[in-house]
Amino acid sequence: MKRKRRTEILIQGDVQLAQKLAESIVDTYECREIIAPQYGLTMIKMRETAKNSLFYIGEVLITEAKVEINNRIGIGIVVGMKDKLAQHLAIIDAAYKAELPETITWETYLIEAEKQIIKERAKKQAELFETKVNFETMEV
Amino acid sequence: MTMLEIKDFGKRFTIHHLEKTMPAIEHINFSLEAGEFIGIVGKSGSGKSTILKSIYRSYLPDTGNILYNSARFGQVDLATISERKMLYLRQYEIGYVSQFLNVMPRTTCRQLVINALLEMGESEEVALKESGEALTHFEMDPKLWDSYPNTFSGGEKLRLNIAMATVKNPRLLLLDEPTASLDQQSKVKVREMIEKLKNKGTTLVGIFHDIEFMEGLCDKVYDIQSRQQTVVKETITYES
Amino acid sequence: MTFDQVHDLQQVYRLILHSMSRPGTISSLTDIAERVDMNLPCYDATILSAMTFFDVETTFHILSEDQQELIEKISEYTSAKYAPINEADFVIVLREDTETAIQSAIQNCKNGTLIDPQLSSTWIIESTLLSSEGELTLRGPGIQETAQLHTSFDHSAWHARNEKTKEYPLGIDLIFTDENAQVVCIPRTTSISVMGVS
Amino acid sequence: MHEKPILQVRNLRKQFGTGCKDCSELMNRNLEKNFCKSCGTVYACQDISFDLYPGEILGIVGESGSGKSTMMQCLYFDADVTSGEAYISDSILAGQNVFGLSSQQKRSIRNHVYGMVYQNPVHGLKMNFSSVGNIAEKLIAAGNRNVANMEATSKKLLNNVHIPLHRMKEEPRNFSGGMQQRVQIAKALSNNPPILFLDEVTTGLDLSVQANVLDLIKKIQRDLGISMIVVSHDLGVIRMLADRTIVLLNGKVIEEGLTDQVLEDPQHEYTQQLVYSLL
Amino acid sequence: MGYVPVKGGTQAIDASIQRIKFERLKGQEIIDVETIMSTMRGMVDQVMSESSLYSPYLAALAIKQAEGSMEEAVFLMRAHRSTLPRPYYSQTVEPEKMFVERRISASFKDIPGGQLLGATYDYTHRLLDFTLEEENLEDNLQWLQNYQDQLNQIEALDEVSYFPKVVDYLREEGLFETYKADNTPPIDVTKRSLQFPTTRSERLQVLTRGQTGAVTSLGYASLRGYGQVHPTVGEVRVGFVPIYVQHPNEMEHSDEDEFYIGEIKVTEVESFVPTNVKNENNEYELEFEIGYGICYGQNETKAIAMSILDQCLEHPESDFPTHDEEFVLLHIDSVESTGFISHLKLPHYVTFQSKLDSIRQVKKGVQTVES
Amino acid sequence: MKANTHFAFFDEGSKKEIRRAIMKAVAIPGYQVPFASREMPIARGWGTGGLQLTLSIIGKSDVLKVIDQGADESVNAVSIKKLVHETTNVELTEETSEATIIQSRHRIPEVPLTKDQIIVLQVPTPEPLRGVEEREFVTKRMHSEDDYSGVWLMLFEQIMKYGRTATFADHPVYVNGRYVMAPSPIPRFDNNKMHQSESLILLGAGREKKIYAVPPFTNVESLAFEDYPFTVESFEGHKCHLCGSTDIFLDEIIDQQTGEKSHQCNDTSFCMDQLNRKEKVEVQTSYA
Repeated sequence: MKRKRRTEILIQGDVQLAQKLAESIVDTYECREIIAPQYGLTMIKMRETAKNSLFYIGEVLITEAKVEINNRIGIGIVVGMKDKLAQHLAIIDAAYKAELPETITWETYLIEAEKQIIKERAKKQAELFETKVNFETMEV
Repeated sequence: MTMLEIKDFGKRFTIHHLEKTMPAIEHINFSLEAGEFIGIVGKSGSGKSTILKSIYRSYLPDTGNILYNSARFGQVDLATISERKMLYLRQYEIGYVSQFLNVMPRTTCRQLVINALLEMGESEEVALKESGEALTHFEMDPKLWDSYPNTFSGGEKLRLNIAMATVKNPRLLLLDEPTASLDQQSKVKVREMIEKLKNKGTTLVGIFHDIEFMEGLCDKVYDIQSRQQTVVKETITYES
Repeated sequence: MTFDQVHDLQQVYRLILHSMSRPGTISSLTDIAERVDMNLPCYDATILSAMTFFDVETTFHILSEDQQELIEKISEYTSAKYAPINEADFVIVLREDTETAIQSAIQNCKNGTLIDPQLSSTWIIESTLLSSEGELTLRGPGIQETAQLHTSFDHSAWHARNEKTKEYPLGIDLIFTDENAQVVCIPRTTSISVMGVS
Repeated sequence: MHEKPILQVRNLRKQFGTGCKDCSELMNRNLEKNFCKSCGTVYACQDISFDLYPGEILGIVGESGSGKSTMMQCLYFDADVTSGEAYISDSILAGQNVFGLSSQQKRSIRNHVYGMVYQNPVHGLKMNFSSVGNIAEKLIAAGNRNVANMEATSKKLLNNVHIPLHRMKEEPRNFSGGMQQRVQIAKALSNNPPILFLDEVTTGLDLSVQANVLDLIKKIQRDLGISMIVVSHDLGVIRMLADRTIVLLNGKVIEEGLTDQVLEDPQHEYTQQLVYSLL
Repeated sequence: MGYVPVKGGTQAIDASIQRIKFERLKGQEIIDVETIMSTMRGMVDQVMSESSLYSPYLAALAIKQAEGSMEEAVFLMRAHRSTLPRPYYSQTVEPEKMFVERRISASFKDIPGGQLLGATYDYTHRLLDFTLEEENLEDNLQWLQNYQDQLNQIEALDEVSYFPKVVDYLREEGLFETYKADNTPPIDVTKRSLQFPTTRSERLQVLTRGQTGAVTSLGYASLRGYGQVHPTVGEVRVGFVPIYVQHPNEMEHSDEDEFYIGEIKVTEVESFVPTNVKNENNEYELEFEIGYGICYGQNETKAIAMSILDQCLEHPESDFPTHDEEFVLLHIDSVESTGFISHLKLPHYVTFQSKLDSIRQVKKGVQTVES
Repeated sequence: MKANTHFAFFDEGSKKEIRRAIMKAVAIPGYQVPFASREMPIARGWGTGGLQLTLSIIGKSDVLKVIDQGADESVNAVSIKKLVHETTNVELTEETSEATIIQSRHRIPEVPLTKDQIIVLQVPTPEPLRGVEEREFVTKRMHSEDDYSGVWLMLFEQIMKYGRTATFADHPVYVNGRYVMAPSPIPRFDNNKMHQSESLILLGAGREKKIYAVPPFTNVESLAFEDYPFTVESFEGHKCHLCGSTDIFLDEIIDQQTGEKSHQCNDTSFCMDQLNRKEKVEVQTSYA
């Protein structure tokens, strides 16, 4: 699974999943910590919708970690102060970069988690729709 | 020395809004020597004034040559001379006097004469002195010296005009019907003034609507009708 | 003892600042240069100057052709980007560069604008041994009366520089480096007369 | 007589807009007056050339929209030209197209070579500084650093333009339009500029004040030999002041000559119209 | 012996620092950072927005440390920001990707997708609720349980839907100009000081990090006539936008290889303003333009005010100060304005002595003249 | 959360940017170089410009002195000193001659500075033309065109109104004959110390995001007319009631009890130095 989709699942879903996947790697492979989880900033570039141009809205605090497995460096970045999650993400990223066989088996977990995320989000949206104003004329 | 020579001079006016081009005058030839006075005669509307204004470049000359012997530039053709040179000549060599007074408003009579001198680069001191002399010379009433000329009579305006032109000691003076609206007494005075100028050696070209006035003044007469230039003999008289 | 990016570069900076504030005053970077082990085809003082000023926000140009490796190394060490002469914030002149190349580069480099005179290029120029006894007489801010200097810059290069700085505050600022890890600076305010040449 | 112009202007062009295929060529521009209907570009000045000679007053006439004020702004560097050249006869500036100089050099020309009297005194004066301060500002710009000297010069000039000296420390915003204009002239003259620009200086003034201002200008020319360019739509003003006159129409020079010749024997259809409508 | 320097300043500062700590502690109550995060949403959002640093936790910590002073909290955040490295820039965030929690339009009664009130104070009556005095966790949990039960009745949709922009419909009608995507790299005002005239990206960045009160006041001034912008709100939306980051040194870039790093909550506003514009045939036409406002968190007033100021600054030709970019942009930053106002507390006795001298000399001069 | 442990607070990138701006400032004396001023742990207007300069140039071997209004113990000076010390551990001093970097607000020390010293001045309002023109966009153009008649005119108008110039501190100066510069609000008394100074003078305005400089041996002339020469604050007839010094900048002190006015050195470390020197002389003479 490509990085974009998998990071979406791992960050939006239950953090337990990232932990589970990462731990399975740490147990079997040597993981060298390149950068211990540290805080930094990401500048956010936005598109405004009036003139369709770009600008910077500001920075977001992130936690960043780097881990090396089999000579391949993985990066974990996540919004907020989440040392553990950043570290797990870095391990998972390195695992994918090193093309470890485990990553193939992860596919099913991730897809399952993805379904769950979509379901929860859709539910949340339905709840929010309770506050929608209905202008339709009622027939009585 | 030939001071001025007009050769086959002609001038047309194009009036755009009438879509018409009208010849004002054609084939004019005459010449005069330094110190001479030539009178130009012809019916009214025959283009006498056009010649003078073309010499002075108030009209843009059309065809022919207007050769003038300048002290500064040697012989020049006033029909084609550059504007800057023409301005120089107006400043220092060629004067033009008409019955109309076209001056800066709210400037006194004396100041106008002074200004004419200052324009030539005279010092204020000299200008003040010479302006007095000129006004006296042309018999301007001292009571009028420090008043504005817009209230002056025709004769007074003319005298001021002549004073302004002559303080510059022009080599060539163009007189464009200066006496047109003057009474007899004033005319006599103007005549005396012209005599004075002539005596000083000024070369003159004049247009006068009454021929009598020119009698005994002109050395030569140019008749537009006949395109003839005649040397005036004292005995000859002209019809009006 | 190894080279320290924080403290050694701070010292280099202060020495160059001292020299820039006092045109003609030669500063020695020897102590720090000893710790440089980068093996680049340029003087230690040159790479130290580059490391002091370059970062991801700056661009540089190297006059000499065939210096791809040096360009890459400098980019790697400093994150600065290579740019054509007319855009570069910094211009590096190596020993081998010819007078004509220097002259034309001076003509084409950034000179600042009257509104933003700081947007001009700063030059790092490798010279033969710098000395305070030389053919150049310097005058201007930072110099008490006059100062003397010798560099390998020749008359034509000085002429081009003087032309470039003619309309103050426009102009370029120069940092000369030599083999012995010495630096000397000529900001745009310094008026230079070459002895024997009026 | 070999006379050197003090200011030579060649092919001054100023356009507002980028132009299009219908109007880019000078020779066959398809314009309505000076305006391209296809792309909206305005050609305010189209290849204006002329010479100004030492000590002369050059008149520029034309109706509003003829490009005369734009031309003035370009000459005084208030606006940038689209293209063209101008040369000032001066030992330092000789041979240099002044339009191509830096803003710093242009400022120096404004300070030392040029004077400008704007139609609206608001543009030429600092309305909330004293009148004497306004004049001093120009003197300061030209390098004067002596208060007594500047005060004396200011007094002389204010006197010349008939501003009562007891009002010299007053701010021009308290003055009538005519007084403001006279202060502006005094200011423009204070550093004896070799070249003075006057843009519609009498427009909007009472007749008596107008005469006053005109007389003042003429006197200055006589006394100081300053070269002037006088822009006006008023032929009367031009007749009183200018030795030579240029007629502008839609940004182009259509006629030039000695002022009395232009007025008495106008050649161009437009000039004739203008002259015939003179009261 | 000799004279030694006094240490009055050092001692006084130490004592003062103790004193400020005392002020915070003397009530003998402790508020958890988490409590602030959970219950002071408005303050947290405002601090994040004004400090231009999105971190609810740090904002809450700053509020705690600053004893609730917004000025101090923003200041702490900004200074902290200076100490952090900035290793990444995000990929362009497209606001259409927002997971919308609230969305209203003042321009149309029924907009495609509908008016979604979400959570808002707008329809609460501002009456002090004294029941909060007696609030307890047990009751709250009960309430939450009931609410959850209620929510559970709601049937989920098949998938998440994203809302179209109101303006898109009007663009199709030609009432608004459609701008091609302008990908000019923005300028970062924290990396380069403002140079005038500014670019649009600089203006938007300064406005979005502006002090809420200052942005609101100036926007209000324009509404009242000290400006020429009086808009209709086209759309206000509040929700979360996802943030993606590109790998710093992978050679091949593919969208699919970006990092998703999380989401942030923003308030976005588009205001519609009728303006006179020239069309291709050089004739004037009336067209709508859009003022754009956005800020971190939920702060609708600030975002709307920003949209007014954005539109004002797009029209600098107007004489009003609200249209003057120097006037607006240089005076709305919280840290700059509060800092400079507060610096007046610093001793100024040297400058005052200088003033005193000058005025005495002038007076002396006057007396000499008079005598 | 980890605390910042980097030397001199800033990351190296920030230092480099400021260092580059300083170089340009030195190369164009008196010209205000814009820079991306960082937000500091002290408030804008409280010396963030000076602080950023100090932190960007300071090294381990520097000796730092910080003064505010002439005093080392002024609370803001103490606060700045503390911040720099905590992040660099450099040696601090109150002795002017011992310092290699002196950060100051509103004063230049009475003891002449040397070539091995750099003085960093905190600037609240760096634009000398602000009083003439409020728009930055325009003042920048005025500087670019050497258009300073406005600032001269302000002096001229003062003379017209009051019969003399009536400037306070921050009297504008001409640097190297080209740029008009705000010397920071130092009293007029200190203006002359900038002229042909032996030390490098750096000026930093944090809030206004400008850095500028006066290199050593540079002409710094206070703006004045030929016939109204520049004058400094007058302390004629007064001396420091502690050390007895004259010809220095004095503070006016009002006695709480008597209400009487007396004068005292504004430069506190100078005053102490004088006192110690005097004592030494007294001790020596009493022994002799």
